[in-house]
Amino acid sequence: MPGVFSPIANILTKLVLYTLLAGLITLAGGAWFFPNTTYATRVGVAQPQPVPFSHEHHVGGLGLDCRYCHTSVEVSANAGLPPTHTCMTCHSQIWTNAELLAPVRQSLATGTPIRWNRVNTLPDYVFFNHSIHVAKGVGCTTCHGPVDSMPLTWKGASLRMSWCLDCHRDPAPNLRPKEAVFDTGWKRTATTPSGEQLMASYHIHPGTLSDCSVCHR
Amino acid sequence: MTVRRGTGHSLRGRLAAFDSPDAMLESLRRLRQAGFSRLEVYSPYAVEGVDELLGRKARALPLIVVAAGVLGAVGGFFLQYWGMVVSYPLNIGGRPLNSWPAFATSTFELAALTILLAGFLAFCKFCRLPRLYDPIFDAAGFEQASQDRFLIWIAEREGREDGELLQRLLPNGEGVRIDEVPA
Amino acid sequence: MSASPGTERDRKRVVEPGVTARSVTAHVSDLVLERRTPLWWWVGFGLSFGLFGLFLVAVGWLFIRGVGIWGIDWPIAWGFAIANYVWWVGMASGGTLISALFFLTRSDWRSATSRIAETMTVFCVACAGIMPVIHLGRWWYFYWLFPYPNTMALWPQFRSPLHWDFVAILVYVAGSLLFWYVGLLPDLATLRDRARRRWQRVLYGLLALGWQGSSQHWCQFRMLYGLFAALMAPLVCSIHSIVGLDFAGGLTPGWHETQFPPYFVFGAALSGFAVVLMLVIPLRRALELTGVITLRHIDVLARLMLTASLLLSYCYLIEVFMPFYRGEQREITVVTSLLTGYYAPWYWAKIVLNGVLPQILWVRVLRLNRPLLFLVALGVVVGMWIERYVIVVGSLHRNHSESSWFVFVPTVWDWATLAGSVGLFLTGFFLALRFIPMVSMFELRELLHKKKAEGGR
Amino acid sequence: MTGPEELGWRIQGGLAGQSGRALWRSLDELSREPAVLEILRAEFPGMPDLADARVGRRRLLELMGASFALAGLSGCGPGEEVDKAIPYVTMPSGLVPGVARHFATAVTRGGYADGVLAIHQMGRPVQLEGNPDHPASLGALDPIIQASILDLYDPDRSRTVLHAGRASSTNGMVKALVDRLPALAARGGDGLRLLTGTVTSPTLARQIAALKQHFPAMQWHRWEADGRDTVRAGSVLAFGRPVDTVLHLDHAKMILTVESDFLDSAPGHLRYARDFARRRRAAEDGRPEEMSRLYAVESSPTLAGARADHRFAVRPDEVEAVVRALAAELGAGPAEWRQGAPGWLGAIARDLSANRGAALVHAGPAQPPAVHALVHAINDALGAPGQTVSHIEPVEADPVDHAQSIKGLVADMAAGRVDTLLILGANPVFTAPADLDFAAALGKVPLSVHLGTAPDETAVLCTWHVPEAHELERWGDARAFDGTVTIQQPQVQPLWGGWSPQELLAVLDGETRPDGYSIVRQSWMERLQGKGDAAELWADTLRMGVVPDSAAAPVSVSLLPGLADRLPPAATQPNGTLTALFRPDPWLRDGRYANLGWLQELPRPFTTLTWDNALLIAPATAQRLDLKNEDVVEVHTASGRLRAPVWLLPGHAPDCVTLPFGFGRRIVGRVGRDVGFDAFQLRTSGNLWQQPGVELRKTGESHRLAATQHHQMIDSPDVVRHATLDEFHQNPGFAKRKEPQQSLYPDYDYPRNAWGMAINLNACIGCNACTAACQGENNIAVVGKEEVLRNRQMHWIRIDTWYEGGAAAPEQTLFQPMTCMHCENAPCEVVCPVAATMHDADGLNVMVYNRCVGTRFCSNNCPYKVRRFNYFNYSGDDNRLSMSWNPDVSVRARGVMEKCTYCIQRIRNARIAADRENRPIRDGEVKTACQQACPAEAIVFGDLNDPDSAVSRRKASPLDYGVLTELNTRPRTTYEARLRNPNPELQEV
Repeated sequence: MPGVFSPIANILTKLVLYTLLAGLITLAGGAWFFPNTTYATRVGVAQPQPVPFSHEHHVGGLGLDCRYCHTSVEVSANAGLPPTHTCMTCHSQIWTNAELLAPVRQSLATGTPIRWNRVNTLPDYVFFNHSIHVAKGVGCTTCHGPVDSMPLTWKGASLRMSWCLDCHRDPAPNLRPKEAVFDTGWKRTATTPSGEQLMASYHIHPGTLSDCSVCHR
Repeated sequence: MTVRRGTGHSLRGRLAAFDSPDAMLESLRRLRQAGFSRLEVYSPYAVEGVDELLGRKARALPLIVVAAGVLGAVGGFFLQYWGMVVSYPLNIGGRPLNSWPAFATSTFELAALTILLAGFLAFCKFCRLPRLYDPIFDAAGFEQASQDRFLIWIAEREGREDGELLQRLLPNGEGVRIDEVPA
Repeated sequence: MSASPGTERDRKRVVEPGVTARSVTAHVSDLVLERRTPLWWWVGFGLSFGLFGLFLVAVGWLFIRGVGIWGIDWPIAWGFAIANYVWWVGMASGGTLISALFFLTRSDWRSATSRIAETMTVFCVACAGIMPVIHLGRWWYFYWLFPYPNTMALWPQFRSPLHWDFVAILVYVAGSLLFWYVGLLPDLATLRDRARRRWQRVLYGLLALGWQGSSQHWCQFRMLYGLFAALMAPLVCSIHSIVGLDFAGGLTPGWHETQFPPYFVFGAALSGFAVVLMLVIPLRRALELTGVITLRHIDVLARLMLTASLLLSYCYLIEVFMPFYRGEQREITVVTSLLTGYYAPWYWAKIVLNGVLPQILWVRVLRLNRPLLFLVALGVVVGMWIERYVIVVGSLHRNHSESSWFVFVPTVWDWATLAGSVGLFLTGFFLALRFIPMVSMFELRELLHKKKAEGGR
Repeated sequence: MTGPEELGWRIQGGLAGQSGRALWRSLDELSREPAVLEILRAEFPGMPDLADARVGRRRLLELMGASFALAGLSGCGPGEEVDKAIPYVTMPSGLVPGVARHFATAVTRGGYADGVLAIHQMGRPVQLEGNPDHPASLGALDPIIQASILDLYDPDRSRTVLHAGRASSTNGMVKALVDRLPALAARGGDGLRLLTGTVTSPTLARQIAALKQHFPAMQWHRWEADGRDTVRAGSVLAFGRPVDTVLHLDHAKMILTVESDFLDSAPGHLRYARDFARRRRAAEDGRPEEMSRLYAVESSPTLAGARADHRFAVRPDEVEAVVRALAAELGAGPAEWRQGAPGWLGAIARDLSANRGAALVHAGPAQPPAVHALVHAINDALGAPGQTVSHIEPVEADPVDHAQSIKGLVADMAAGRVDTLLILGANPVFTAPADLDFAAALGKVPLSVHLGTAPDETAVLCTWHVPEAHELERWGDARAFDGTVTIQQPQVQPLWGGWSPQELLAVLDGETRPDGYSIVRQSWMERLQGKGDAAELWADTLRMGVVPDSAAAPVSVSLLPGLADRLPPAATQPNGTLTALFRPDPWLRDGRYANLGWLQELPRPFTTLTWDNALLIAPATAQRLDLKNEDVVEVHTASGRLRAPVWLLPGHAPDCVTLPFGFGRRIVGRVGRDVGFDAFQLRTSGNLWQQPGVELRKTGESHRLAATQHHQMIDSPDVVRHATLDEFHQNPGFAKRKEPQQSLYPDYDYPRNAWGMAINLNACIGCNACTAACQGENNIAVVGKEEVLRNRQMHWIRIDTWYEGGAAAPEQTLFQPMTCMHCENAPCEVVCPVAATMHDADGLNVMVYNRCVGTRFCSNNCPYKVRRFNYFNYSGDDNRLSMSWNPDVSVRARGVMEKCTYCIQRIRNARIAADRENRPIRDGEVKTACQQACPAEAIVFGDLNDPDSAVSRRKASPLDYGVLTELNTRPRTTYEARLRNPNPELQEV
């Protein structure tokens, strides 16, 4: 009685086994890399907005200070979104009837708020506090990216836990002198004190910063 | 010199089938004395003595397994050490970061896991499994080898006509049958 | 193939006269290849599958509502799920011990029963493996116990006995599967070669991976099997020690026991042998294997059960003795409440079923009385579940904090999960009965050859 | 997914749009707002159309609930779905998003005010704390006041004006009233009646006085079911005029209480508790001679009794005898009263008189007027007035006898003499004495207007029901136990619209659009005139939360002679008969709080019962009647019968049973429906507090009662340690034990802060304020009776109750608050396989909810059993309004373990504030919620590294001990052992 399988079977077997192996490897690799894709992180993906507000123009061009709109960034967990009123302080004078700004004017008229599309979101169980980061010399652009060159705002960083930890474990490289925190164009120069010096002056103890309780309650 | 490759020969040869393992062993011994080197035995269970005659020994397997075990243990402990001490050290209930006694059990288990996997893979490698097709399967009566018959395969020797020599060595009849195995 | 207790020699027989390599091979493989599926199989399978359905319902509802559907409460946060887990993994040990430990001791009675035992092990481990997962409050995050690279840069907590247990059960699943499969290879080849229907030849051909039975194969095979056996024997002990540590690792009075690791190993062995007996006794008749599974086997298994029962009883004694010896007030409280309190009926049931009842096996006649033996084994299997239940619940309900003392009252869903898991096991086992040779044919051939040789001498 | 913070933000945005103010309106309107609708749709796909407000709102709540329930699960998945960020149109001035703000106001309880600070997050109040500047609160709060924030957000509150039970319009109601005015005026107000509870509001009083001018014949009736008639009557008996008596426990060395409520519910009880606790802690602070001694004589157990050094459970009829005898002993009564006085009385009398000027006697409102009169006499004899007690002008406006008052009203109603009835915030149909049959009489009133926060039994029977604005939604004023006035300012715009009583009264003045603000302001501006800038003073008053020097003037009264002859005959109880005692449920009071889940689930002191009231009976008496826990009996009295489950209560007096009222509400929201039995059915105007000659018949049925503690006798006295003062002197370290010093593990050091807590068992009065505060602060879900029956309650801090000396007559009752000990060698952490709980740099035992997979091993391994598990999706099933959650704390999902965190959110906020200023956290800067609420200052939290911190000083006390330290857990929370100060004379007895 001849055998069950023909010679081709062996090649097929090998083929199947190797494909399985390859598939496994690709799967693992994919799982590894997927979180870092822009699709997952949205980093650098400009978010469409009801009003195409341009940080590039307002910050980069006109040189508005971050705090002009994000008023509570120094005192509160929330940086704060500007109420329609803030927009209208200028835009009741200039571009008073620009088509683009219709929604803003309408918002003030009808009293219905403008509904921006969120660019940076954190899950509910993460308690992030802007004020302390600003107070300890973490610049806006450190996390939010080159805001002054964003025609439409995009996410500056993944805001992943691992990303947070990178800095919480070794803050030195990301620290600036206090006066430079809101300076979008700031670059470290020869004269700027080293990260270690800044850490000392800010009384930052990285040992305590990777505690779970720092962000989770 | 002996044949290392147990299977997958593409050589012409003859297949001698025996009803009793003892007869097969006897003939095998004769064949060896007659200088036949390329031999292989197919049997429904491991017959004592065959390995000695064919000089088979699974030397590599134990070594591989031991190596795998050591590797698994070291790797396993290192994994735990890395996670608990280096990567994200946390104060867990006031226990020391490197609580090696607590890592011991998992270390042992992981060693066992590597042994199991390495052992099985090595076994497949040495037996060249899986190998669904082999010419030998086509040999007449080969299916008996997995049930109640004991086969000896004798490779055809270059430029020699062993026909009648084998006739002498393997007396036909009383549960012995000789078939030609095509390449 | 008759089997009646006769002379001493008969009793020692592991194979009845008249059984030959050919007949064994033919009979066992025909059970799988040729024989029409018998009625009892359909009935048994149907019932098991029904129970399995119950399991799916119970687990489905659990996944929808949460573990609150069970009776677990505060302070008794562990209930049936854990008891079931320990129970299943304990019974699983039976197969591994028989086929690994007694392979190393070269016991001749092992060959005929190893396959049944190992198959049992595989499906028990499956049931055991599910329990800890469905036990989780958020089962969908069970993979957080794997040390995989993640965006949270987090690790599992390797110091936790639960994590040891997680690793252990993982290894045990892999181990028992491989051990079982490797042992199957030659028999699968036999089936492949005997099969007449195409699908059977292909199926078993694939499963056999092209096993040839060449001397090279046999030589590697024996080496590997020996190595595996040498590994599995200590492994199975480590598994149950670790299960014991799940409890001993906690400081709850009644759990915090240095004797727990061996205690659990003995318990596992007891339930393991018992369940093997419960399978072997009916199967040797149903599959007409009385020729190869003789009274000798029954006798040996019964003796083993008795031994394990004695070992375990010793642990029971220690369990009660130690607290008083140590004078630890809280432990004394636990023990006394076990002996006399709310869970006393359960406690005494476990004592009777696991410690007292098996003692009748000292008497050979009773030992060889299969129906009785079956009942004793059944008693032990039930008793072992009760033991785990008492350990899990009994200690928690008398914990350190008196003000939190409360009792555990199982809900219908607790019972459904338990019964359902039995269905899961039986369903798998019945399928195995149908498609896998229940006796290791090649080992028996070898055995018969050996016996013949001895007989010759 | 959106968190509480976010939601607040959005809803504010949404509302800002509509109202242009920081305050926001009802979810109804909100849900009709397109913008918000879309947010919600975006968030909860498949959400039904919310145009239909009724269905819509419910669904909306469910969905919002769900969103929080899921909060724990959400991760930062692929950012495909975009969620919205909605700013204000105009930012409310002074509001900083994400920064909490405090506003002072007051919440009343039975008419008496407790000063509170409302904590605002994102412009909405999410929590109440005591106002430290308020004399009645001093920063503490009791569970009821804390729960009023839940009351504010109760989705079952009434929302529309009802006419004859059907939805109607405000204008209709106003018109109906106004149309009536001319006719009434013509008759001089004859037929016009007001019915209120106890009123302390000066503004209301002013308005009513003014109305009396208009309508001389108008009558103002009062009914407070759990009121203080007897106290008032007592003072009239004694002094011939009503006075309120204020206790000065800080001066009291010897105290005798007669079923006194001074620790549970008396006006000012928070203040009293603090003064009392301070004297009790004197010994450990090295001033043992100052430690007070407390005697308690009572029938139904009170917290005061639990704290007594000598407690005597006495039959109700004997209580008065005892007091008379004591009066005689102290020369305040005829000698014949001494007959049959119990042996122990003499010693007490001697002890009291030995401490003249430093002793006081206090009786509870359930005692008959005679007892109160006698107590005044005794206090006089003890020279208490001016020392330990002081008499002041009654705080209640125009005090009358409520029982008589309502009796008269019902009589007139039945006789058809009432044609216009205004019921302001009272629920007489449910609470009025059963024999009056208020409901029937009400039917005879042509025009009845009911003002109430919820549609209750009275609302449906009145011709008109007007939604009442919650005290946190309206302008008003109220007086505290000592008369101090607080002006109540609204914390939010009325969620469902709604009127204040002041506004409704103004309608009778012909005002059709009254404005509470101006009404209240008017009352005070004239008082503030001439005291500098009135506007500024007004602003300061609001900010402070108290009107400066507004406390009631002390009055000097003297005992009228011949008290003995004026006393009504004492009640007697033939042996072998039973007396029923009617007492308010400690949390639901007269039933007005029945719809508050927090209170329903808050364990009652002693019984630890939740979600039910039970007939309380002494174990001995129960044995005599062959009753056991949960047996249902039929209670027969002259006036009727009712079925009630039995609960055996150690320390209850024999031959009497306590029937707590306030349960069994018939028309109430979803939470309070079908809970408990209604004891009011048996309460008659003749026997408001006790009904002799009751009979219990077994029904053979039983009713499961959800208690949270099942073992109460002490079998391990070691957990809660105590000694008498003498024992303490002989062995100051009695509480210490040999503890395992060496450990296998190297010690971690906590250089920055080492947070720790000290709980003083000497101070703790077992009032449960901490439990309630914790529930509010930490978003602890209410689980419902079924789950409590399975022992799955979620409270992070529980009050363990222990009895010593047998169930019949416990020598003492000990309370022990139990919560996470934050062990340095935490057993829970080691067994977690995913590191969801671990220590942080300050030595806190931290729980990371979103990492928890729910193995529950931590709970098993916790020797203190202080971890709680979400067996179901409790937070999602909870029907409270979503925005009442505290946005600073994660809402836990199903399958997650939770526990006390030492209020980590407060620590973190303090830490951030301190780090911003590069300074260490100051001692006392972080107060845990339980500490904040505790009236007795039993709980102190702080930094153990700072030797001068309050907590370090507490722990330095010789009484300090840790629980279960033999397990080498090294708890950060320790206790100060309880000291008793028994009378040596009585100890020999």
